[in-house]
Amino acid sequence: MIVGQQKPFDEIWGMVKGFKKVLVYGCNTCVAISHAGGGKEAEILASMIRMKATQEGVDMLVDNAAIERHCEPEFFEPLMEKVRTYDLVLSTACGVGVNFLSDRIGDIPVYPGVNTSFYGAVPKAGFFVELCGGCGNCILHLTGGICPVVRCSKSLMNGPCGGTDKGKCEVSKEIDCAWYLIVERMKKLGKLEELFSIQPPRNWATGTHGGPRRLVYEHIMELEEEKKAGK
Amino acid sequence: MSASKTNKSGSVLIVGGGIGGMQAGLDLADSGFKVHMVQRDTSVGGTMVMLDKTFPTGDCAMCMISPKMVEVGRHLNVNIHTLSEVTSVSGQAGDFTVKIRKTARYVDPKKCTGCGDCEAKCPKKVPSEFDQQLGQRKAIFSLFPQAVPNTRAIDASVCLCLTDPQKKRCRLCEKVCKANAINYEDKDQEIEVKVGSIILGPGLARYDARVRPELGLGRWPNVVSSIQFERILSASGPYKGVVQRPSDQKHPVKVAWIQCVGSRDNHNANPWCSSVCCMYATKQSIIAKEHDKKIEPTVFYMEMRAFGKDFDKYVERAKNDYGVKYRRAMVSAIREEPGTGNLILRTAGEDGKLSNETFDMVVLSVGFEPHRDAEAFAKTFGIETNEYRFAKTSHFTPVKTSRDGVFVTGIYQGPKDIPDTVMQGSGVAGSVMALLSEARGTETVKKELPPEKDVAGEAPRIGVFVCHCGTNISSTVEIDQVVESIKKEKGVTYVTNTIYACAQDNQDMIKQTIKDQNLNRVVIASCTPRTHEKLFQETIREAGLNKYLFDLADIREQCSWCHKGQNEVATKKAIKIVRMAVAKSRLQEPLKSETVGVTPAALVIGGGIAGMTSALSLADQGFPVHIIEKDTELGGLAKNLYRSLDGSDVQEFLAAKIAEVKAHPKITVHTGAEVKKTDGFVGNFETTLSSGSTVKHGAIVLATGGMEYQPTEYLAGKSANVITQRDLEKKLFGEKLVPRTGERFIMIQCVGSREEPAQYCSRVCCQDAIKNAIAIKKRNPAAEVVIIYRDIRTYGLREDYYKEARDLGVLFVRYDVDRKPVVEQAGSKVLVKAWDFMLNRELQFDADWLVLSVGLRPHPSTDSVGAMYKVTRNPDGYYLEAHVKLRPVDFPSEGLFVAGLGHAPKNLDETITQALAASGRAGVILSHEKLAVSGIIAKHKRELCMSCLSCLRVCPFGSPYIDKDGKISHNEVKCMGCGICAGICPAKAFQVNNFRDDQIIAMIDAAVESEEAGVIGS
Amino acid sequence: MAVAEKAPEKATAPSVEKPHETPAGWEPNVLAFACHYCAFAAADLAGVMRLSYPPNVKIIRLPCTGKLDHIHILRAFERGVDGIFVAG
Amino acid sequence: MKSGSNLEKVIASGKPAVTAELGPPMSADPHEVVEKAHKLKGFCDAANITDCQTAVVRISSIAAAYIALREGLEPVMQMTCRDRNRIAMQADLLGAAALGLKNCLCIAGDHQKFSAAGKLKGHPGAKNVYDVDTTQLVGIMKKMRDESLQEGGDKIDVPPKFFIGASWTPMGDPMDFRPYNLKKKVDAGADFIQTQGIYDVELFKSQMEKARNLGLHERTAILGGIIVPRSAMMLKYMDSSVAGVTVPKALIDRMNKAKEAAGDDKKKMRELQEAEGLKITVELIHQILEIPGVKGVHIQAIEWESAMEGIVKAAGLYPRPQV
Repeated sequence: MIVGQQKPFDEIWGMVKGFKKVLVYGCNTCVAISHAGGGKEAEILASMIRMKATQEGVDMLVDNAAIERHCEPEFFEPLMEKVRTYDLVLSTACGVGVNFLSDRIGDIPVYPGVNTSFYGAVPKAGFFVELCGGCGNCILHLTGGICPVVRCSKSLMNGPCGGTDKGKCEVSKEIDCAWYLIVERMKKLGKLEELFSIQPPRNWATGTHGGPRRLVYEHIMELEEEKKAGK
Repeated sequence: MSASKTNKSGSVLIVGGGIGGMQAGLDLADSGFKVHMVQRDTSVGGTMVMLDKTFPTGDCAMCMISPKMVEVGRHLNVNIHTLSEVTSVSGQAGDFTVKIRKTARYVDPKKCTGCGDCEAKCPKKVPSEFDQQLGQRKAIFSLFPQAVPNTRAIDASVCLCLTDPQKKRCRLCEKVCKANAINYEDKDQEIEVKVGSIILGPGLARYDARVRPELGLGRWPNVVSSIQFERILSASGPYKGVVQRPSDQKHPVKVAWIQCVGSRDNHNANPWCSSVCCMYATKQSIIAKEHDKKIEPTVFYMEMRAFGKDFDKYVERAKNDYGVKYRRAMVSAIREEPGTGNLILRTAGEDGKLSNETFDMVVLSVGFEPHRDAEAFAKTFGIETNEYRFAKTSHFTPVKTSRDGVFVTGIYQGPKDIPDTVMQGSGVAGSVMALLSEARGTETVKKELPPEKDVAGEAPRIGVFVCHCGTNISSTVEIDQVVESIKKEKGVTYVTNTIYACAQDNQDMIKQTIKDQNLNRVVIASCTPRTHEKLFQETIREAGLNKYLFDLADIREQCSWCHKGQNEVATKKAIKIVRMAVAKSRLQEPLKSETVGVTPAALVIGGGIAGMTSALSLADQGFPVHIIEKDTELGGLAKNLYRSLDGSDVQEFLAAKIAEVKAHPKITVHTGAEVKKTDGFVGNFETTLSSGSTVKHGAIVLATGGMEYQPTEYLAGKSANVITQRDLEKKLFGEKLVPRTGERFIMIQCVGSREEPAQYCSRVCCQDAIKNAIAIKKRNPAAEVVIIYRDIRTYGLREDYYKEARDLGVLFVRYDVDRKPVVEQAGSKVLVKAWDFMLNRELQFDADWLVLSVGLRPHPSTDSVGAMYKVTRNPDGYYLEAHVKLRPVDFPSEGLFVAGLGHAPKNLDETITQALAASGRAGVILSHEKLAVSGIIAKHKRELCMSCLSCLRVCPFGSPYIDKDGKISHNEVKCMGCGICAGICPAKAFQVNNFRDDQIIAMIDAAVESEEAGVIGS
Repeated sequence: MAVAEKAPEKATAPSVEKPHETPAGWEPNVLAFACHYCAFAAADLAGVMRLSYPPNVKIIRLPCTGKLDHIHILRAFERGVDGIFVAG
Repeated sequence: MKSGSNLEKVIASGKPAVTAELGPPMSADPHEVVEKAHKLKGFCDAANITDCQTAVVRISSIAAAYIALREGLEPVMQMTCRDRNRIAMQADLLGAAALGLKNCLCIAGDHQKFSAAGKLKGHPGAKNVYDVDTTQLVGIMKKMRDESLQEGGDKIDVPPKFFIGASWTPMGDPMDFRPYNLKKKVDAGADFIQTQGIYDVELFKSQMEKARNLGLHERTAILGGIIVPRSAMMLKYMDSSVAGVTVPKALIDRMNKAKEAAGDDKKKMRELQEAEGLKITVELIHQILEIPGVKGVHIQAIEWESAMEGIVKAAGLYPRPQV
């Protein structure tokens, strides 16, 4: 799941204070689950902006709305006309949603209200952890199901660095050393020897280093094309 | 249950309206019995209502007990007889005839609304018994603000009118009472009731410390009793919770508590331990410190008896977090320092050294004793008492008196704390349910209600009734202004005022008005919903309206009473409060109270004494019971027990129990079995056993039991001389060992208790040691017994055996945890070295036997069973009950109950009581054909839900769950309506009925809209 | 080989908004959200004991303060309430 | 000879090797490097030139190494994986070889978070690279040297001839994996190994035994690391806060005793502790060199280069062999 976090309010205020008519636009999927940008948070944020505007003596109309997902056009297209009546859309969707809506609207600014943080799991209520970096080249089968690319602060591929202390990473005592976990897991799996062979330098091109990525399923695309063509 | 022909009465008499009596009363009344509650005072409540906070959680006593009192007061099947005493009892179990004398109250409860106008006007002030003479009350009075019933009573001995032979003086109360409830001609009367069973819970008296003039109570004003100090701490007490000295209202700094005043003392006092003083002194010192950080508490004690669940941790917290000083010293005399009001304490330390210390204030921790006229009381009920005038019970039948059908709860059975009293309350209820099972439902009253009017889709037609409450509201709030203002509110079609909305004639008026005006919502502006909402809800329901189409605007407690003399602003505020209620009312919808059927059968996990006792009680109540026992045979830990402290034969008892269980037609025993899983919810569980078979049942009792700690210290397992108390017990009672002359037994206490990782008292080991020591000494006085202990915790009447052991020549040597005894093997004996604090030197003993008093642990299955039923365990691994004071056998999840050692270490009699209590509580559920689900619950809109699991993770009651389709669903039966789910849900898929967001927001808007009437916020 | 010269410093907490000056004689308009079981009962007790307090406080009863939503607080502030008291 | 460096020759001679450490300044002024080089020259076989240690920006390792070389001190240039991708790494290696550098130590590098320590603002928001890790860098360097091939496979006309080193934290978590961690670096081509600072010699001995059981001591030269202690406080800090370092209580007690002997005299306090620190260092050198499979010591006198002379002489390791 995509985990987001609302931007600091001062930063948001800095973005919106020059506008007269603002729509705080929530997305009811991933960022709602991470309590950052669903309809509920959009409502809260709109209220906070209104109050700030009153305090600062700024004349501003702030509304809020939310849709199921910002990353597919059918969800927001029915509301597009209404959205175009604002001079700013403050999207609390993830970065995907901000980009996508921005591309579609074109002539009205779409600003982010949320920092898109990571792909994470929710081990318990209110606690989100990053477990995957979307590198496009998965090696979890080699590392006991623990990703060294994002869970090791240095993305090391051949074992821990010298910074491991009592199973924790040198970056913070709150962070588990991924390689400590990997070694312990591989021991449990009886596959420790698999870690003894050297992993060669990785091909990072499958990740963001290879330029913007896209995924194409032609057989599915064709169906929509056919429908449009009236076939 | 269907009522069958029986000659047993379905009514029960409960003598005493304290917390034990109330618990028994509610359990019984909720499960089909009519209850007569006889209470000596003008209100129910007993001792607990006088307390400020309770240990070890620091919960407010009144906050906990007040809802219970309201429930008892309102219960259709509880008949409270206050100012009453039983004068005679005849008949036998199932069919008693009881005569009750009711003292004149001089206030007609049918007319009195409890408004209190009379009390305010009454000119006669006398010292308040409730505030322990530290404050004053009037001649017409209510015992305390939350009294139930809230009918005032006149104290004839001081009333100016009633003490005047012509009854001509004063009569102010009569003049001021708009309800005409005062009746100076009221007479005592006698009534007769027929009941099937009698429960005695007359409560306690406190030791009168004035008997010991050297302690200065009554002589030095700054020496107070512990119950006086409770009132001092109480926010509703004489000093409004400010800790101050009675002599000069100065804030004391050094405060001393003196323990065992009137307890554990054969001279001018009581020989028993009062069980609670160590803990309440600890609580009082903590709370005093919380009230005033400058206070430096010191507790003078001889033995710290923190034997209950989490008590030791509480004492540690007092020491470490609050800086309470505990000094093992005897206080021999207290005198006042001339001129300062300070007190000089003469103390003797453990080593006998005398010293003086000055304190600003002294609290005497006075002990408990049976009620003053306990002897006459016992005669009236025809029951035997023990030598100390407590009701006589046995170890194996702890709530039964000597007379069949007459049961006992609370301190009349022996000193105990609140949860033990509550447990006994439910325990006697369970016993009575078993005794009178066939009469269940024969005498209870049920209200017949007209069909509900369908108001769906109608525009709101709100009727508002503004109450004067005599002059309580109207002297501060201009009622007419409120009425005029509210008339302009949208949706309001009718507004009127009423002198007492709650008076019977006005209730009828309200019902008539609903019909005449075709109202579909009602708002009453009067007093607090906490006491009156249910009453008014019933009123509108009787008029055919759904009871949730009602709201109460509290303009008395939260307006007129706290803004006296500010009529203008108070009136404005009252208008706002009513508008807020109207705003909410507009959005009210009729709510359905769903019901679910109940499978009248129980599952008991664990076949020890706790499980078997529970099962038998439930089976005797008429419910099929399944006992699930892991082991191949029943019996549990009791299989290793031979004698109880009072010498009763445990093996004989156990054998009888097992035989009884096996022979009972309603009980199915599954030995060598475990629970694989349980689905469902209260009233409707289905459990799959390890054998694969399934059982349907409505309640579950977790009686998974405990284990003994396996010692490794003190040469355990390494030396043949080292055994446990259990081994010794077997030698003494199983193998009939007669000790040799000079044979030396050394016992070490607290092995595996009160130390990390088991930082708690195992409660039973002191008694085990003393039991075995007495047996040794009785069989051969020339054998030697030394008990090396930290604190001897023979609480309650068990103290007798401690004394007996000392009299028999058992030597007691105290040790400190950082100076533990040291044990070495010395040939065929072991050498034990221990530090003697009295002599201040090391003692050495060579022992033939070193007997370790090992502690208790929860059974390992506690964890897995706990996890399976999602019930919390405390850090020591014991099940955590729903509330440590008032729900000691319940779990937060309904339909689950706990009994025995899985809950905490306890003695056999306490286990039996708790097992009976669990069956009493379970019986309440199983006796219903259907369970009603409250209308105030969270509603889940599945189409909005993203199944993010936030609700599932935060709900304290386990009502959201992952459904078969893998998405969240909500079980409304489990929902208690707290709304935490609604607060956390990111999709706003939850709304709590009658507390919906739109309703709260409407109230917010109404609260802030402009002052001009009729202007609704944008 | 990491030998940091000194343990890293702790992150500092974000600054809190400065309190506004209040004119003399100004009385705030306060809204209280109270749990039915405790704080609402306490408010009742204050009345029973005739404790006097300023009348500019109104109470909204909740089944539990866990029910309180951010938006309730914000709504009240937006509507001009000066202070909110949540007790439970 | 793989590189013909002095360090390689001393190791080949079988005599215990001594390496030291030189931290470049946060300044473009070369003089500090020159001064430090003179303090170390003659008292070690080669000196490590740290590569932006603790992620603090300093004169680059290659440049400082070149300055040291000019002053007659053989450098071991260090290269972290933190700051360069494989393109920059290989380019720098070609350049360094062209400048005459012959030793290179590969390390992961401290996380950029460490750069903001004490009074330094550092660059905690920097992007780290970690295109390749230590083991992979060792492999790349070996491939360049022995196969005249770049990592991607392109040919190198004149390959860089480095004596390849790698770091090892023998006592870091997970401890049982550390010998295999070393094995991977050796398999990748590490000619010599410098370890994290050792105070707990017994623990190091047991880790060395495991390394010997894998035959690693015969395939690479292990130099035991020693961080010269200067005060009791430093030892306590290293024990509690530096990963992979444990300091036996006895050593801390010794240092405390030295400190207490000075009474309240601050100057004396420092002198007595430093003297004790030097004594401890010499003892450690002897104990570590006795361990089978250890080929030398790597002495880090952090910001205290002048101490090297005394240490090496007191340890009986002076003069350094001419090979």
